[in-house]
Amino acid sequence: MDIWLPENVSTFGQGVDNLFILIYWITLIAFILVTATLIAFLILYRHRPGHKATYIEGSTKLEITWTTATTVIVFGLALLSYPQWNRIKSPTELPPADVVVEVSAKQFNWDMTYPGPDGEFDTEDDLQLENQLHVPVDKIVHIRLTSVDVIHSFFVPNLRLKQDTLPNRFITVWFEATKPGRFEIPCAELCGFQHSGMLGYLTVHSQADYDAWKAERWPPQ
Amino acid sequence: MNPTDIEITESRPLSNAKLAIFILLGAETMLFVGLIGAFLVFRMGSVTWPPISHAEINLPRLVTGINTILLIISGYTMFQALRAIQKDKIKQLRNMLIFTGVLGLLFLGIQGSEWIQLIGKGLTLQSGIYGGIFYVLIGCHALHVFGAVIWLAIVTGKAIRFKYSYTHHTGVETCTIYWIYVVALWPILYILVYLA
Amino acid sequence: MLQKSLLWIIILGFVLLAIPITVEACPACKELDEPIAEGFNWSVLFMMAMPFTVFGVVGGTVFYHFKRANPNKDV
Amino acid sequence: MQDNENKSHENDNDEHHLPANGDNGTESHDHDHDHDHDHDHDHVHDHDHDHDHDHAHNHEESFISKYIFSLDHKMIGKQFLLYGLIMFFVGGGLALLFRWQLAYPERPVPIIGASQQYIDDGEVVTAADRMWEKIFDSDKEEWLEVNMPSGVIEPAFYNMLFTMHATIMVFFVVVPILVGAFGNFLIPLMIGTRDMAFPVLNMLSFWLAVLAAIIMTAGFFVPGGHAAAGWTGYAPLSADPQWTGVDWGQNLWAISLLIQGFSSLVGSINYITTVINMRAPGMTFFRLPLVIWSLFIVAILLLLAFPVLSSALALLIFDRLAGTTFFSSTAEGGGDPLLWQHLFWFFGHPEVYILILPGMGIASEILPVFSRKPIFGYHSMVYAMITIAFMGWIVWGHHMFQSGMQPGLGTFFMTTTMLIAVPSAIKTFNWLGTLFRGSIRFTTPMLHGIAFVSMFVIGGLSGIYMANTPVDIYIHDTYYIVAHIHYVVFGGSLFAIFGGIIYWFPKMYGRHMNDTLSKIHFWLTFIAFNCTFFPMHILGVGGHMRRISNPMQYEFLQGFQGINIFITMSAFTLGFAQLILLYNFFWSMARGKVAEKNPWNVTTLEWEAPTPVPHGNFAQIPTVYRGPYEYSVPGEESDWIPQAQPEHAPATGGD
Repeated sequence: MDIWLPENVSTFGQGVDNLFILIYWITLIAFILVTATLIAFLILYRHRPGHKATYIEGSTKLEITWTTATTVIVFGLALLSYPQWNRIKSPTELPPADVVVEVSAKQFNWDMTYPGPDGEFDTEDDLQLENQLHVPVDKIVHIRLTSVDVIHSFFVPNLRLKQDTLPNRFITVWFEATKPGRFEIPCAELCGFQHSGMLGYLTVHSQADYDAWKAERWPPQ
Repeated sequence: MNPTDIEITESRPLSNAKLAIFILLGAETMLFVGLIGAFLVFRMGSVTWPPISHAEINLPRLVTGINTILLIISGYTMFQALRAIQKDKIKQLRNMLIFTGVLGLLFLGIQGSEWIQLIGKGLTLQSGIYGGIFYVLIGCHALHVFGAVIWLAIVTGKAIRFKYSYTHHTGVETCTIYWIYVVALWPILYILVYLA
Repeated sequence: MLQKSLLWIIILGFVLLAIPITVEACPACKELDEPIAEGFNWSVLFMMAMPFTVFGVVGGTVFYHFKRANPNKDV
Repeated sequence: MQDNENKSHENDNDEHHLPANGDNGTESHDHDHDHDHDHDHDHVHDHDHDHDHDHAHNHEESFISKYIFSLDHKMIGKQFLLYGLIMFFVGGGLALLFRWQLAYPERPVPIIGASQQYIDDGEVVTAADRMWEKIFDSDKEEWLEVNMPSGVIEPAFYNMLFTMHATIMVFFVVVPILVGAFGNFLIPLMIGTRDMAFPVLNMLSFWLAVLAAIIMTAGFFVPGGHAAAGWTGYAPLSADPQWTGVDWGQNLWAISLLIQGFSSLVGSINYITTVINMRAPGMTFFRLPLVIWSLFIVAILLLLAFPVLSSALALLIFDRLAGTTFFSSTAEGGGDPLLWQHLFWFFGHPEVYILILPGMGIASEILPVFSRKPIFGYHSMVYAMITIAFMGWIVWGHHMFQSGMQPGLGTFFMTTTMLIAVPSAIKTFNWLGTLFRGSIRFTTPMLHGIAFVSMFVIGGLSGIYMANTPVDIYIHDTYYIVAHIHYVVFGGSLFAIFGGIIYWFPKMYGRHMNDTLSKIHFWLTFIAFNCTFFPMHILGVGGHMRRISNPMQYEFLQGFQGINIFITMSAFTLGFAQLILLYNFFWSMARGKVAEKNPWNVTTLEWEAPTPVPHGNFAQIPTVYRGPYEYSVPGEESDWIPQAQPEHAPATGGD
C-alpha cells in the first residue's frame, strides 16, 4: 500500500494508515478465503453425469458461527478506530495551538488568513494569502475552516486530513506536520464548474525558515 | 383441486383498497417526517424561536386552537358517517358527510384568513427559515386537507346517488381512514409549530 | 428461530453499545458551542425512529387484521 | 442438517389445504366489489375459465391498449425493461464521454468532437448530424459551442455529464429494471395470481416514470445546461443558480425526481398490497421465493424513503423558485447547509439498498436452480435481507462523516454501519453454502449469478474501509468510493439484471436468448468491468478525488494518468460489450430458439404458467404445497419438485 498511499507527513496520519493496512489485510484474507472457496466449490461440484446434488437446507450451527465471527471482527475494528477518530476530529481532544490560520473557501480559491503579529483575527494587521498556506514543522496548527459560498472540502492527502467547509460556520481542524515540504490542497467536494483545479499549496517550513518567512511577510506592528 | 379466485380474495381480511390506504398513509407520514425533520433542525438549532428578526410575530394560537377543535370534531363526524353506513343508515351517512365537508372547508377558510393576516404582518415565505418552514409545513398539511375535502366531495356525491350500502361501502371506509389521518396529524403540527 | 433471535440480540447489543458512545460524545457537541448541533441531534433521533414507528404501526395494523380473521392460520 | 422450523411449517401446511372445488362459482366472482380498478380482473377471469389455452388470441385489444397503455403486469414489466435498457445506454454513453475527458484531458472527443470539426468546416456528414439538424436546426452548433467547443468537454459540461450519469443510472436504470421490470413481471407470476392488485395504478406508475425520464433528459437542452451539482445535488450548490450557472436544468432535475417519487410511491403501494393480499393459496410468507421477498422489502423501503426525498426536493424547489433560504446560511435569516445532506442521505442510504436487494434476490433464485440444491439457510437469508433493509435507516450519517457533523454522531454511525457487514456476510456465506455439494450447471444466468456473488464480495469488503471513520477521512470523496459503488451497483445489481434477463427471457418472450452471444457478452463484461473499476481502488488510495475533470492539474495525481487511460479503454470495451447484449436482446425476441414451458426445470410458480404467458397468467390459480427451492430431495426420482405439485404425486420431469 505504501506505493499507493502518498507520503504521510502528519502525526496522526500513521494511525490512519495503520488502520487502513489492518483493514486491507483483513479484507484481503476474507476475499481470498471466500473466492478460493467459491472457485473450489465451482470445480468440485460442477455438474457431471451421475453426480447428484445433496439436499442441504442449511445449518444453524454454521450460521451462528459466521454471524458471531463477523460481528467480532467488525466490532473489533470499530473499537480500534474510536480513539483515532476522536484524536483527529473530536473538538474535546483538540491539542492547544501553536499556530492558528483561518481558511475560507470560495469559488474557486482557498483564502488563508493569518492573525498577524497581534494574534487576533479581524484586525488590520491580518495577513491574507491566496492558495498559500505556510506552517512550521512539528508545531500544532489549527485551521479554522469556513466558506463564503458553497460547501468545499479541505483535503490534504499527505496529512490524511479532510474536512468539508460550511458557509457561515467555523470548523476547527488541527494537524502537526512532521516534515518540511510543499504539498497540495485540493478541494474534495464538488463546488462548481471549476471544482477541478481548485488547488492550494501547503508549505511546511522548518522553524527557522518559518520565522524568516514570517518576518518577511507579516506586516510590521 | 384448485380453489377459485373469489375464494382467494375473500379469504383476505383486509380488502386491497383498505390495505393500500394504510400503506399510502405510511408514505404520507414519511413525507411529513422529512419536513418535521427539517423543522426540528431549525427549531432546536436556534437559540431563540422565533428568531430575533421575527420577534414581533405572534402566531394566532387561540384561533388556530379553536380551528384544531373544529377539525377534531370533523374527524368525529366522519367516523359517525362510517358508523351510519355500517348500520345501513344512508340518510345519516349523507348528513354526516356533508357536515364533515363543511367543517373541513371551514378549517381551510380560517387557515387561509390567518395566512392573509400573517402575510400582512410581514411573515412571508421569503422571510427567512421561520416563515419558510411555517408555510411549507402548514401548507403541506393544508394541501392534504384540501385533497381530503375533494375526495370527501366525491364520496358525498356517490352517497347522494345511493351508491353505498350496508355491504358495499369501501369508498366510505377508505375516505374515513384518510380523513382521520389528516385530522390526527394536525394536533401534532399545531403543537410543534404553534405551541413549542 | 434461533438465527432470528441471535441476529436481533446482536443488533440490540450493538445499538446498546453505540448509545453510550453517542451520549458520551454528546457533551462534545455542546462544547462546539453551536446550538445547530442540538438541532441535528434531535432531528437525527426523530428521523431514525420514524421508519420503525411507521412500519410498526402499519405492519401491526395489517397483522392485527390478519390474525383476527384467522387466529390459527399461518399467513 | 434439517432445519427444525421448516418441519413445523410443513405440519402447518396440512391444516390449510384448500377445499377442492376449482371449477364452480366461476361466474360469481364479484370479488372486491368496492374498488374501481377491479373490472380488469373480472374481465380476465371470464376468459380464463372459458378457454383453458391460448387466451391471448381471443383477447381483443387494440394495439394501444395492448402495447402502450397496457394494464397487464407482464406488458408493463417489459415496458419497464425496455425503458430501463434505453436509459442504460443513455447513462452509459454519458459515462464514456467523461471517461474520455479523464484519460485525455483537453483533447477532442472522437466522433462527436470530430463531427464538430466538420461542422466548423460547414459540412454535415453523418446521419446523426442530419437528424440533429432537423430537430434542433442550427441549435446544435450553439449547444456544442457552449458545452464542447472544438469537441473538448468543458468543465461545466463535465459536471453535467457525471451528474446525469449517476442520476440516470440510479433512478432511471437500476430501479426501473430491478423493481419496475422484474417486480412487475415476477410478483404476480411467482406468488400465483392473475395480475397486480391495481393494474391502473401500475400503468400510471410506468407512464409517470416515462414522463420523469423525458423531463430529465430534456434538461440537457435548456439554457444554462443541465443540473451540475452531482446526483446527490448537495445544497447550497444546487440551491442557488448563481453557484453553478445552471438555472432550469436543476429545477427540471428536482421536478423529474418528484415525479419519479410519485411513480415509485404508486408502484410500491401496488407491490406491497399484491404481495400481502394476492398470494395463491398455500403460498405462505415463508414459501415466497427470495426474489419476491427482496422486492417486497424494497417496496417497503421505497415507500418509506422516497417521500423524504420528495420533501427535500420540495424545499429545494422552494429555495430555487420561491426565494426561501432553507439551505443557504449566507442569506438573511437563512437555513442550514447541512440540512440537505441530512434529508438526502436519509433517503439515499435506503436507496442504496433498494439498488442491491433485488439483485440479491435474483442471485438467490439463480444459484439454487443451477446448483440443483435448496438455497442454504432460507430463513436466515430472509432475516438478513430484513436486517439489511432496516439497518439502512440508522446508518445514513456515514455519508456525512467529513461534512461537519459532530464527531460523536460519526462514532454512532460508524458502529451501526459496521454492523451491516454482518447480514451481508451471512448472505455471502449462504450463497457459498448453496453451491456446496451441488451439481453446478454453468449456464449463462448461472455465470452472472456467480459473478454477482464474487463482485458483491469485493464491493462489500471495500465498504468496510469507508465505514471506518479514520480511514474514511482519507478516502472520502475519492475514487475509492467510486470503485465501491460500482462494484456494488454494477458488479452487483447489473450482473443480477443481466442474469435475470437471460434467465427469465424464455418466460417473457417465449424464446431463448442466443447462448453464444450471451456468453461472449458475459465474459467481455466481466473482464472489462473488473479492468474498469478495480484500478479505481488504486486511484482512490492515491487520493484521486472524484468529480474532477482534469487530474493533470494536480501534481500528486499525474503519476496516475496511465491508470486513468487504462480505465477509459476498459470502459469503452465495457460499453461495447453492452451493444452485444442489446443486439442479442432484440434479435432473440424475434429469432431466438423457441422455449418450452420450463426450460431450466425450476420449481417456482412462474414456470407453471404457459409460455408465452397469457392474459391472466394461469388457467387456474395454482395451490402451493411447499417451499420454493425443493431440488434434489432425497428419495425423489426427479431432482425438482414444483411448488404447485400436490403432495405424494409422482414427480414429472418438465414438459
